[in-house]
Amino acid sequence: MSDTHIIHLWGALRPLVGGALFLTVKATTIRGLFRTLVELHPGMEAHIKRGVAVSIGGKIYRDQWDTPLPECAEIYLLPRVPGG
Amino acid sequence: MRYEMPTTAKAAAGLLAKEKGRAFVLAGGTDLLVKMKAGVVEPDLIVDIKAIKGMKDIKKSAGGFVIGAAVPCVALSENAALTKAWPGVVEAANLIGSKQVQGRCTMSGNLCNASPAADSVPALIAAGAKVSIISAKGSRKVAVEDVTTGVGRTSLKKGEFVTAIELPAKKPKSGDAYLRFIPRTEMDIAVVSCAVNVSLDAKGMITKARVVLGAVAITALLVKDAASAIVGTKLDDAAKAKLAAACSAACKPIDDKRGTVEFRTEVAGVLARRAAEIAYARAGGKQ
Amino acid sequence: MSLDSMNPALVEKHFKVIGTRVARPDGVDKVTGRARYGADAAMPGQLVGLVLRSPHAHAQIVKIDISKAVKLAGVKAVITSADFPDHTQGDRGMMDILENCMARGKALYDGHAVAAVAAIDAATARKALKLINVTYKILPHVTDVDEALQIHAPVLHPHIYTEGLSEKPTAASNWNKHGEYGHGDVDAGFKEADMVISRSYKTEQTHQGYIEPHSALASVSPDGSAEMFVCTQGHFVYRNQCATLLGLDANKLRVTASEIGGGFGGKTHVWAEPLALALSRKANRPVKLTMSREEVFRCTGPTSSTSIDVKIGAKKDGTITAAWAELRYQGGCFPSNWAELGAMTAFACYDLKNVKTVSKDAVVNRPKTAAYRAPSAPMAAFAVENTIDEVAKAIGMDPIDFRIKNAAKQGTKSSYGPVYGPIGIGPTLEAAKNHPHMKAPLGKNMGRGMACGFWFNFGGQTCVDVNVTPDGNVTIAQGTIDVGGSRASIAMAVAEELGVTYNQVRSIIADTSSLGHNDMTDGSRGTFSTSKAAIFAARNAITVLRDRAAKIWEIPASEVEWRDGAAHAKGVNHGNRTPLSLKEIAAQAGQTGGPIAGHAETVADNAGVSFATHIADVETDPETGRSLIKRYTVIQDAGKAMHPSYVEGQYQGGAAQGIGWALNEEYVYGKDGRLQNAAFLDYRIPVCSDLPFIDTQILEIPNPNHPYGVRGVGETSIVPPLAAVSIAVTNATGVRQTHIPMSPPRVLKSLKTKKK
Amino acid sequence: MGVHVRSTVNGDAVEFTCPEDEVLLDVLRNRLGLTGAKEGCGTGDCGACSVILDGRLVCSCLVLGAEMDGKVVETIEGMADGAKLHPLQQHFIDGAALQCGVCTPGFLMAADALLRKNPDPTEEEIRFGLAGNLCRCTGYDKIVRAVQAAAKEMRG
Repeated sequence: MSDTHIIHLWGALRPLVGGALFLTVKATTIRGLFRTLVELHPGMEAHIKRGVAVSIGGKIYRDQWDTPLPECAEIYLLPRVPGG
Repeated sequence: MRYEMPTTAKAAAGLLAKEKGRAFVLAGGTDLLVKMKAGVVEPDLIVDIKAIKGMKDIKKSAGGFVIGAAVPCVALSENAALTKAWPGVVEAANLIGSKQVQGRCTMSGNLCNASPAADSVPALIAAGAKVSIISAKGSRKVAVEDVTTGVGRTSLKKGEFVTAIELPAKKPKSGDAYLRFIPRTEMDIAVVSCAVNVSLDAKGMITKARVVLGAVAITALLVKDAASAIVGTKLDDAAKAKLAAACSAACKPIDDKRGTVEFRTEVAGVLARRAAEIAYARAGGKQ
Repeated sequence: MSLDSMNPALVEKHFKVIGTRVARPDGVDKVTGRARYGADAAMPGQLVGLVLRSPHAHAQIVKIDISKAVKLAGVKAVITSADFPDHTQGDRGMMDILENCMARGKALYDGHAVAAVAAIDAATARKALKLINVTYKILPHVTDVDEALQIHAPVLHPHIYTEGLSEKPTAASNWNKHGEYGHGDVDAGFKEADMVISRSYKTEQTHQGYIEPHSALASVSPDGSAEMFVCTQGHFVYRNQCATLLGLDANKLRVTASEIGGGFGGKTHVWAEPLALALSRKANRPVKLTMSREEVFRCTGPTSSTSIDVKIGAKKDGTITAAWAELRYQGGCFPSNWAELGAMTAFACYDLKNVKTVSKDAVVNRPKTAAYRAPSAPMAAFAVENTIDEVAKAIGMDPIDFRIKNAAKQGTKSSYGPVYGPIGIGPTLEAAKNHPHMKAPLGKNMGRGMACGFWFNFGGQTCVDVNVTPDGNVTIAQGTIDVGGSRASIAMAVAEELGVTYNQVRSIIADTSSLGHNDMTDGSRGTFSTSKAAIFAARNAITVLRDRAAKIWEIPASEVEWRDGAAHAKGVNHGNRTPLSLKEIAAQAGQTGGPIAGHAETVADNAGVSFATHIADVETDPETGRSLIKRYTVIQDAGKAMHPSYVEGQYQGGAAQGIGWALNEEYVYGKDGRLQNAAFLDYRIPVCSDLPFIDTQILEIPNPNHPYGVRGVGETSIVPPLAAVSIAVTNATGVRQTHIPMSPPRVLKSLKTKKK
Repeated sequence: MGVHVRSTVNGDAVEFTCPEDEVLLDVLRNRLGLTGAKEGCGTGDCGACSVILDGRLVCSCLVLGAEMDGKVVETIEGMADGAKLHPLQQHFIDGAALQCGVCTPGFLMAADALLRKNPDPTEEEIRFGLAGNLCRCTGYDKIVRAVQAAAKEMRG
């Protein structure tokens, strides 16, 4: 079983990682993903603090950081959307 | 601030004359109270005229109608004879604000508030209405078009106030109409408006006309050229086109949050044409 | 079974309470005038608070002299930014909120608060405001989004450097954020196209226009404890924000939510509430601070004005080969990411091989914007749907067939990145195509438009208490604000779960000291997430009820099951026992372990996205440019409609707001940077006679992420109307409408271009 | 300072003293404890403060308290007959004609005034009769339907 995931970034995050469209990250949960991202790219911390949502297989998670990252799932980071 | 509710016009005039500060007449209050709320006016004295005898009456005589200064606009539409004689005036008065506002507001107040966009004023001018003005020194009558002199300004002198509006008796084969343009269907101030009053001869030829525009200048405009454009016609298309052109030419509007110069100028002509059609139909006996 | 695991069978189950049209618990109070809204409460000894606001769009505050105001008899407190030391600990977002509540050094918009007073009555407070002498140095201002992005525009904040660019800019600017979304190769896609259409669009700023102005009644005691009665979409969020801004402990600030007279996103941020608390703390008396309508327009959070360019290419067979858009949104005087949201939603309805959106967020000298019902999406949909309509016509295809052909579906890679699961855009389009409205004849000067809309929806943090009363009824304490009837829906869910009648269950909004944190009622989450938590809480209560029945019967709890509002003993040994009703178990609660309750906390993530299709018939007077809505239909997926009347109400309300925005609502700023129309007279929301009946069609495609299949419905209905109405006016007049609102002067002017 | 006023509110004789410039809405809310009428705008543009004054629908924000001497005022608090709701009130609840509810008292007063004058209004007459009352939640659909239903019931 692989805990290595391709993490797609939205446009505003790409400059923080040298312009890459995606990163390859080892993690098993959203929390682990964020921890690893901050370790690799400290510039991400401010964004994560402000709120980053994670789309896992098309399902959008905003808060539940212990959500597991299933093998081969398509993972996107997205801005945390406000509502009216 | 003092609040007075005199029971005679003389007493009211006396209070207004004596006050050294800013004195205001209260009838419906739908403009005055809004200005007070906004802090635009801070009266020292308010003279409520609603307890004065006759101020809330509509009197019909051979000479026409005398409408007390405190008659709420909604009461006009409840008077069948008035509505039959001057449908344009009554419609105009009942376009002011909401049902709630119509339950309070008055044509006299609409006139004395001196807004260029006042709905009832063009209709009253087109109808040839006069106002009765009283002061401690006596009373006088002036044509409605001579009351407003500018935005928020009237020809009334200190100590004077309007006690009634007088509409002439309806002439046979005559009819009036008022149309205004607003973006919504209700609750707006006229962006541009037009009142038309016409009299016809037996053949349906227009013999007399008065055409008045609102919200296109600092006061309502009595447009003589527009009247000339349709007098002597049966309101054919050519006459209507001339009427519209004369109205647009008479406009001296401004650009503001409610409309542009271009828009007001063009729509003034459109409304004039449409109002003339209604007035003409009414004069011909159609409602 | 884990509470989080969903049982798909439940979605198919036959409901007894869910789906009925019960009367709301707050109904009688609201029709008799008893219901207490923000301004309806009073505390002993309360003072009146009023705020002094900047008359300038952009100005340095050189000096504020409050000495005369302080000396006025009856004045109990005067505050300025000096009364708000920075407790934000480097949190820039909180600092922006604080600075918006009370200007610090600079006034950034017409209406920005610069000082506030508390006095024994309104007249004294008004006098005191006049005695405060503020010395301003007027600065150049900018209120238009495109002008703000110009290189020579006056810069609002020296600390804003565009975020999201690959190279850090060398100078501060008003362009606070750059964003990009999409996939594929749009340049290649446009080369493949038989037809490419490019258009630029503008939308003006609008306000949520709730009828109840903001009001807060605050009381701070010398011991640091405080309470506040306030109208808000999220009293816990207000509690947290106010505590942070004033340096209070959250546990000591008890916030009670009043009934709320509308919010639509406008009551999601604090504005005057911290001022009321600060005034109360300084005066040592309760202070009531109620905004005037003028203040609501000038000083709360309207939505962005925008400027959007769209380019779409398609083949003659109707396949879209590429779609591109640049979206520029202003967020008022503080940084935001509204354009970025617009960029995410712009093409979300479509299955596109090549798509790219670019967002530019800007600050301007206008009030700090707030969310407005599906924030940012209506403007993007307006621009995109009009271009879609134009492309369809250019290739000779029916616009609805063109949309159906290109609609996103399960497995489509969305324009904002992820691949969709099961979604509802296709069914709403098919329903629209088959709706009688689409086939009805049109009269003179009339046009028909249809358009699609998308919104994300979200869930958030929620907790609910379910308590069984000794007489066998049920109370619910929920922490999400009820704006449109959610107390009824939540009680319905609990009644359904417990197997009792709706009338046996009553829900109230608990204050912030009586329940754990709850997120706001926003993002279409109120009914979705609260009902989810309520169902789990009811299930927990059922576990307790089974346990109590087992004790009464002296059998193992595993041999008790709950159905139809009663405990049933199961198995051969216990089968002949008479079931124990909720009432009978409740009566013995004291002897079986004490009060009976269920509690649940949830994070309702994965709310599921939402789609709608609207159809509008409009009559436009070619001589005056005035447009009237003659017929309107909303088609939207609700998942399971818990209370169909309230779902219809959300559809109709959102459509009406969108119609107002499309036709007449706009902020008008003068050259001086001051708002010209801060009143309902000239900020023209639709009145009753402006609208027809608004037909609704609820599609019930169960949401797999909710135990009953419920989906949030509050926001999506405002997304399509700008587009649907503008396409209808375009069809009525023959001139593409590219500027919202389509006020009569704007439309009449556009008709001139046709004549030429 | 202040004007002493005696009037009738919802059938009860009331007496109050208010400053000369205080509006009826503030008298009702702050002096008489009747907070059913709401201030949505204070300028007569929203109708949330609607009351019936001597039989006529008015915005209570556009009437001075000082004018109330000898006058008869009806507010939302007096609409129900004890515990029995007025048909308009009942149909507003049953027909989900309210969401946030803050405009509801004004709508009910306006609808009541309309039906007293015109017991069988057309849809258009209802829409124009209620045009002085702003609702931001409902799109007016269910409000118009509730008034239609109540009117029908009241006509018997």
